[in-house]
Amino acid sequence: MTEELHREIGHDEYNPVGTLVLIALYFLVLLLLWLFVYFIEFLGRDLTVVGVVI
Amino acid sequence: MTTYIERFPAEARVIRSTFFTAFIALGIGALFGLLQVLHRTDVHRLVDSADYYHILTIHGVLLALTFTIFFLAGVFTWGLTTSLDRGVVDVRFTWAWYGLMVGGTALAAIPMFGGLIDGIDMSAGVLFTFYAPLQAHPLFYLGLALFIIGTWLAGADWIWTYLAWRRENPDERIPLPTFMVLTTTLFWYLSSLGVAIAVVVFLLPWSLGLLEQVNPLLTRTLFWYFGHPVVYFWLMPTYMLWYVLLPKVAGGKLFSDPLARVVFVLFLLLSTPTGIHHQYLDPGIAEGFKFIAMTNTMFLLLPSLLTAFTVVASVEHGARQRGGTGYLGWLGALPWRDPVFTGMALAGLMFAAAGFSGMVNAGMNINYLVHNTFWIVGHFHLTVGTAVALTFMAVTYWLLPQITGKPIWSRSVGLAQVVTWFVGMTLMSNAMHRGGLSGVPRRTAEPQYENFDFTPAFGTMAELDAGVVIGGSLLFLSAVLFLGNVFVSLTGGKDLTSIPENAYAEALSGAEDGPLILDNLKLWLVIAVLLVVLTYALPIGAIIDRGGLLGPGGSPYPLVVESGRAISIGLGEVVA
Amino acid sequence: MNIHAYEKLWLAASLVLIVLFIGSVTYGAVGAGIAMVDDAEGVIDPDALDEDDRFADPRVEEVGENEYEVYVVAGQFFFDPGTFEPIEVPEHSQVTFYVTSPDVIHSFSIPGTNANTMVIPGEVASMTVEVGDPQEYGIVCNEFCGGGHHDMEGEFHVVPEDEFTLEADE
Amino acid sequence: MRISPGALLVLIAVSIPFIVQSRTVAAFIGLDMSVWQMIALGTVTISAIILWAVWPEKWLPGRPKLEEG
Repeated sequence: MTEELHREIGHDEYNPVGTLVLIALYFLVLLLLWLFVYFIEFLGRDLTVVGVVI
Repeated sequence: MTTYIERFPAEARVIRSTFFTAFIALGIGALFGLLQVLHRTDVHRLVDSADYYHILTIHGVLLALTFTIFFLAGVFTWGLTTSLDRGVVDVRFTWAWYGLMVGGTALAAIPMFGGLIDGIDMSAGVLFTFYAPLQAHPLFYLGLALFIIGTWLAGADWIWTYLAWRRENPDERIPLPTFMVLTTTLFWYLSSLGVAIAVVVFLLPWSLGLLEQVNPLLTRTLFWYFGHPVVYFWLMPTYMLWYVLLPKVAGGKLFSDPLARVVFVLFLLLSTPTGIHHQYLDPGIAEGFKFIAMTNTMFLLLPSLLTAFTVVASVEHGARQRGGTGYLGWLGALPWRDPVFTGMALAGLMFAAAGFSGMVNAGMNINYLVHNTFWIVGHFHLTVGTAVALTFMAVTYWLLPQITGKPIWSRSVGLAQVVTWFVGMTLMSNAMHRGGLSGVPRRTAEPQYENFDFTPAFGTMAELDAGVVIGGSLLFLSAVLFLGNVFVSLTGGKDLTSIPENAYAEALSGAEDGPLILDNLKLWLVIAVLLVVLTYALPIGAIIDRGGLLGPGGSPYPLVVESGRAISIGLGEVVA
Repeated sequence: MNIHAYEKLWLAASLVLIVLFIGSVTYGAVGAGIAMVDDAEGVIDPDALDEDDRFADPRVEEVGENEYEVYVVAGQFFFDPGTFEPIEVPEHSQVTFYVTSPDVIHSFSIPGTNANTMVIPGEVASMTVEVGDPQEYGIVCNEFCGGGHHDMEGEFHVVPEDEFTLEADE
Repeated sequence: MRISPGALLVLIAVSIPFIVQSRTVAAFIGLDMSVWQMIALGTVTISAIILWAVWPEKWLPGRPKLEEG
């Protein structure tokens, strides 16, 4: 492994900016999918179970 | 350079045995999985549809319990001994728990396979969840109980070894892998108690005819008290491997040791008081209890989301040390030729997708949409079937040489294997999720009905079936490649010089940066117990209050005739 | 314990996500009025359904203007009514299903819709839905209930007002 | 090669879920894509990835060089 290392990066000089990009994309995907599945797929369906209207 | 087998030859032998047991279960489970996809889609029905459920029971139990738990017992033993740099206290005890787990599995397997064989009057066609009044042969429950006691002894072995280390090193921080083993063990004691009570107090005596009936809602609730946490029993070792091994093979360091500890503490606290989210659509449980389980489950997302960040950041650290640059360009600098890395990375990616379907499953009222549909099957094939299973297979390419001294036969076949699993699971799980949204049920031999058709949002059912069959076949192929690679590796000679040193990733921010209170496991255990009592005391009390401890009844099924059951059948006839 | 700024950001985003999910579910319950199957019904003796006035004679019953109650026994491997004859209700009405089991755990699920409940011996699942235009739905058991599980199906028909007659009125 | 063969293999594998889900997205915005159209789209996408990957890097000056993984 060591021979493949190009440089040693310590804690203080490391900013995981690539991780931030990936995780921001993931956040967006989760948000959009949730809105789609909850509000369109689920609430848009027939025969929704409601409380008994008295 | 020291490999694991050189440092710990006795422990390596036990871990080899746990791995081989796991692999036998994987082989049978994978074959039965293939039979199921062919049967459900009506491509080829090798067995009678009534026997499909025996195949499904074996597939579920062997893969979800036997494969995963034997493998993780090996992984934990490796992680504990490596990080403490000391062997187990008494390896005979280690063999004892392994033996008990094997014995339990073998006992339970007799009726599970017996159900498939004409002339054997034993069966356990009750699926992985064994909801009463479905009834299995007593050997099934007995085997299960022994297996669980075996896992408890394994946990005791790990705690015992840790305490011995603690006496030798009174002032050191608990090494991270050991911390993860211990938190998982404590959590497992707490959560497996539910199924132990269900099996030992109710189901085993009932199957022996000592109890006339049980409370189906109570045993079901006790099952899910364990049934959701058990997924964390598979996931926590997977997370451990992502935290301590993945950064290493990526050429980097773990981003933050203290945050990894926070994540495992959160799992210890939150994993158990969530099981009722499997019972959102159960009558007999008040909506308020369901809402509490929902909020607990949603907060349980937190440790997983934190893990996503820490693990990706650790991998990125490796990529940048290897010369990677840019916002996304660093991804190209990762060791994609290495099946250990690629397998774990693809498993993690699939788990990100599984995160979404899991969020839907956790959402209380949206459960009406997906409950018991094929969607659920798609979901857990991404979690236990990929995040866990693919990680375990990938890590085998790293661990097997450590515990046998023999290099992997072909790393290229290994790479092809993990990629095949990923592609196969993509196709199968996509079709399962989509089928579920159109209402296709899970756990059925023939999801083709006479009086109505399922209508997918787009495309056709035939396309979804094709997705399941092609995906399932690729998965089976991948399992065969994996087992073949392992087998050929074992027939090869030892070559210790070509095997890397047994080690795990260092941390950029080490244990010394974390507050000492993180290591106070007694405190966390007390809080975990308290949370469980707060969440479960009232619903279980209410269920017992409603139906009675031994329930309002229902009829045992199937009514098999054999000695142990004669009493209850006799009683049944009196009632009838 | 030093937590990286990005990780703090992600922690905050994760909490936002969790609150959003809990918020959606709460909106579904309070705003959209979706009720969960719960413990509103009392327990029942599964061995004595023939002595219960709802389940001795499983049926569709009119209980108010455009309000119907359907009592269903889900057993191995049938829905009664549902399997032997379709459950029929008139269009644009409010229908409450009461489902129980004499033997093992089943489900009562109308594929492609949100009507989906577990059926547990000793418990009565109650589920109120509002039906719209005439349509034929299927009913499946989606909980494994024994060797004939895959044969357990039924039909639920929402029929035009003028075609609807109650069994009792025939 | 612009990326290592291992990275190319994984890139192709990871593109598959995106290709499969492209059909879901298309259906959502009202485009009905048949399976064969999806397979065609997938073939084009994967060919493009392969072409991009094997294209000699020096022909596109100014891009930072990626290290072999």
